Amino acid sequence: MSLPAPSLPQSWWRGLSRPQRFMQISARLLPPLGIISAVGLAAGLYLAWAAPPDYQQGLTVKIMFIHVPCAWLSMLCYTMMACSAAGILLWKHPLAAIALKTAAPIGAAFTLLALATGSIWGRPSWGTWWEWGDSRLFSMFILLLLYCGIIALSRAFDNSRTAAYAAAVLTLIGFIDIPIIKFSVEWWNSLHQPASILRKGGIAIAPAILIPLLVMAAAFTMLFFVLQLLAMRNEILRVSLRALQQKLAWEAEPAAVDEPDTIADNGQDRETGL
Amino acid sequence: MTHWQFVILAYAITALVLTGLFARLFIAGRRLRQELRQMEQKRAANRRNHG
Amino acid sequence: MKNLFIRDIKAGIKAGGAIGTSLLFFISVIILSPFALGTDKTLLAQAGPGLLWFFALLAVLLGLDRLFQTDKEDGSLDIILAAGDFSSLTVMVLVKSAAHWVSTVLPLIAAAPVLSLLLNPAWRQAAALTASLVLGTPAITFIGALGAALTAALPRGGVLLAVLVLPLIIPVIIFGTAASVALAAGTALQPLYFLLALTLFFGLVGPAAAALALKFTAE
Amino acid sequence: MAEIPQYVRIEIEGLQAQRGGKILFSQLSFSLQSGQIAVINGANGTGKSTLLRLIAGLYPPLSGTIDLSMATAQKTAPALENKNISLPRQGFSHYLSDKNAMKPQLSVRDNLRFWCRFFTDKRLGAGEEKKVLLRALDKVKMAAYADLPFAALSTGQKRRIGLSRLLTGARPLWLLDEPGSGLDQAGAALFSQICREHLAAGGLVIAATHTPLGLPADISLNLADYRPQTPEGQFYDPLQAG
Repeated sequence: MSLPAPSLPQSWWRGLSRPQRFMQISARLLPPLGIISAVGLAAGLYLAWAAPPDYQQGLTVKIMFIHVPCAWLSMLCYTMMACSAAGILLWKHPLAAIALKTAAPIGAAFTLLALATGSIWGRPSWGTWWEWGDSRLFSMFILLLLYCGIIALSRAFDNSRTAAYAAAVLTLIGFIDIPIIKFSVEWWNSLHQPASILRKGGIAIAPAILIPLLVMAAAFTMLFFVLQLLAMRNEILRVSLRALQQKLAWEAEPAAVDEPDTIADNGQDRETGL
Repeated sequence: MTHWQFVILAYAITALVLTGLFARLFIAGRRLRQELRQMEQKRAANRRNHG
Repeated sequence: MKNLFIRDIKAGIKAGGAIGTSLLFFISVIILSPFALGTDKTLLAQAGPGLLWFFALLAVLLGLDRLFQTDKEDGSLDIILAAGDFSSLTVMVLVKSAAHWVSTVLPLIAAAPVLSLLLNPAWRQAAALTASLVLGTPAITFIGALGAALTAALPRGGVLLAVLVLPLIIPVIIFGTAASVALAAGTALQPLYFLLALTLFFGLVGPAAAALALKFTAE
Repeated sequence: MAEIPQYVRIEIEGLQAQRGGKILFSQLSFSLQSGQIAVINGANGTGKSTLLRLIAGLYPPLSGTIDLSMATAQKTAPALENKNISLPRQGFSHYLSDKNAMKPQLSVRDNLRFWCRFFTDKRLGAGEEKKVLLRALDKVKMAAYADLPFAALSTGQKRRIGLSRLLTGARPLWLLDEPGSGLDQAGAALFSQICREHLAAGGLVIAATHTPLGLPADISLNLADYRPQTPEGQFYDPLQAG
């Protein structure tokens, strides 16, 4: 079956701000993206399986093929969230608000995976599950806390507009603070720990290891976009559903629309209770 | 725990979390679409008898 | 803006609540710590700066979530927001944070030397710790002010404030403790400069972001 | 009270606002000139407070514009000169909500002194400032309570102090949300008197109220007329905005 090449309208960018337009485009993008990420994952897994064990660490080096992509994606996701935060604050873009709200849990998931695989990978050489000496793992943990903060904040408000703005401001402040945190943790690490044994960057990246790594990284990135698009579509459906319920409520009892003017109350006319 | 078991453990956790996330999103999507369709029908029904 | 500073301090002192609780919290938690850590002198001495810094952080955050709530409840926040553009709002947040720092954090710093002597009877440690607290706690107040602005619109924003702000404050804790240790031991003062840099950096970024947050989440 | 620039004008065009997913009013347009008072009435929840908060500049409307302009104070006929200076929206209006914006623990004098300094840009001398405070308190007949803490006052007295805040700084446009709430008969009469003087001095007032204000309204609006009629129109879809 030949997929018709999706002919994107010229007003692609302006049109995108309408959610319906986004739903159509994402509906067209999802199948190919899904296929590419599935194929990529399969190829990556096979290559990882076939890669030679590292002379120093033996088989555990194969964990690198998932740890590094996860770590890379937790950064990529946060950068994308920072861009959508800018989109919210500068252009009040409704899709950016949705993108920020849905990307946070996915980013948190990848960061959690990076932490888990990182600690499993370090387990044999460190002897413990959590090695304070490794500053990268600790910074990753702080990034996870930041993600949880953004998730909590974006769901704490009942008004979606304020929720988006508050989360956007926090994301941008976090974005500025990440390098500072990284630097201070590295500095603190050098104070307490001589160079950590597990110099991840230090492993000579032989081509036999580099190729699977790149394939896995690409596959993971594709998977991230699939998950993000799915999550955004769900969020749009959820908002439309809530809107539809409200419409139904009003249409069901038209009489309630203009409630009688109650002079009885002591004039405390406040727009609360919404 | 031999090295091999660590590798299996790591890949198992990753697979579990990612497929769990994908499944949750996919199922939520279908459920929402279905609920939306029901809502549309109820609204159309309302409009017909309120008509 | 100076009169906002005076008003806040007067209101703070008259209310007596915020200052009292933070100070009492700080003192009681430190006095309790030997029960948790045991009375081994060397351990307490070694853990002293870290403990004091950590509890100072918690005490400051404790009083911060009321920073904008009181103004929001009595209606003056609406008027200040309506009357100000971005730059005057930033100055407003800066002044309010300074007022909070003076009315809530300064008493903590005044109590710090005595408490540090409890844990570790060396004068040098106590002086070093107080100096690092003086330099570092403004950064905590500024970041906390941002957290308070973000959660001002929420009825019970207090807990969320701590969750949001803690990851951002970690560099301050790291350099704060390191600075107090370095000062006491007389080694290189590098962490002290980092601490100062953090305070100045967040002195600008915190209020600006807080002003943005307040303006955008105004209902 | 410091002088208010003559011939001030506010034009509101096609204003639309939403709250909690519901469009409260749309295509709301009116203009108000120096010395005029507009009264907004309407049932609870029709958006009176929202309208005032929009004009005060607390947050942006969905659509529509709010223009404030001030003709230079030539003494020519009231017809406006074309050389209008558009004023920044900040610092042009007093907004009085149902809350009185006073710190309960501080004394009335301290509260009013804070607001007096907040509203006047140039620093007043101590004597000058005392005079302004005294005159403001005198207008609401609360001079005797100057040194009491604000918390010790009754609701009616608190509302009078809330009103006296408007007198501490010269702002042409007064946005009053339920000014009469909590006021007794004498208080309401005092309030009408204050408004009359403000209008006479060339100020403008937009008041949202249930109870009559005791003043002839130049413009009277009922927000219910501006609510979109069809349920479809009333619904605000956050996805479409922006």
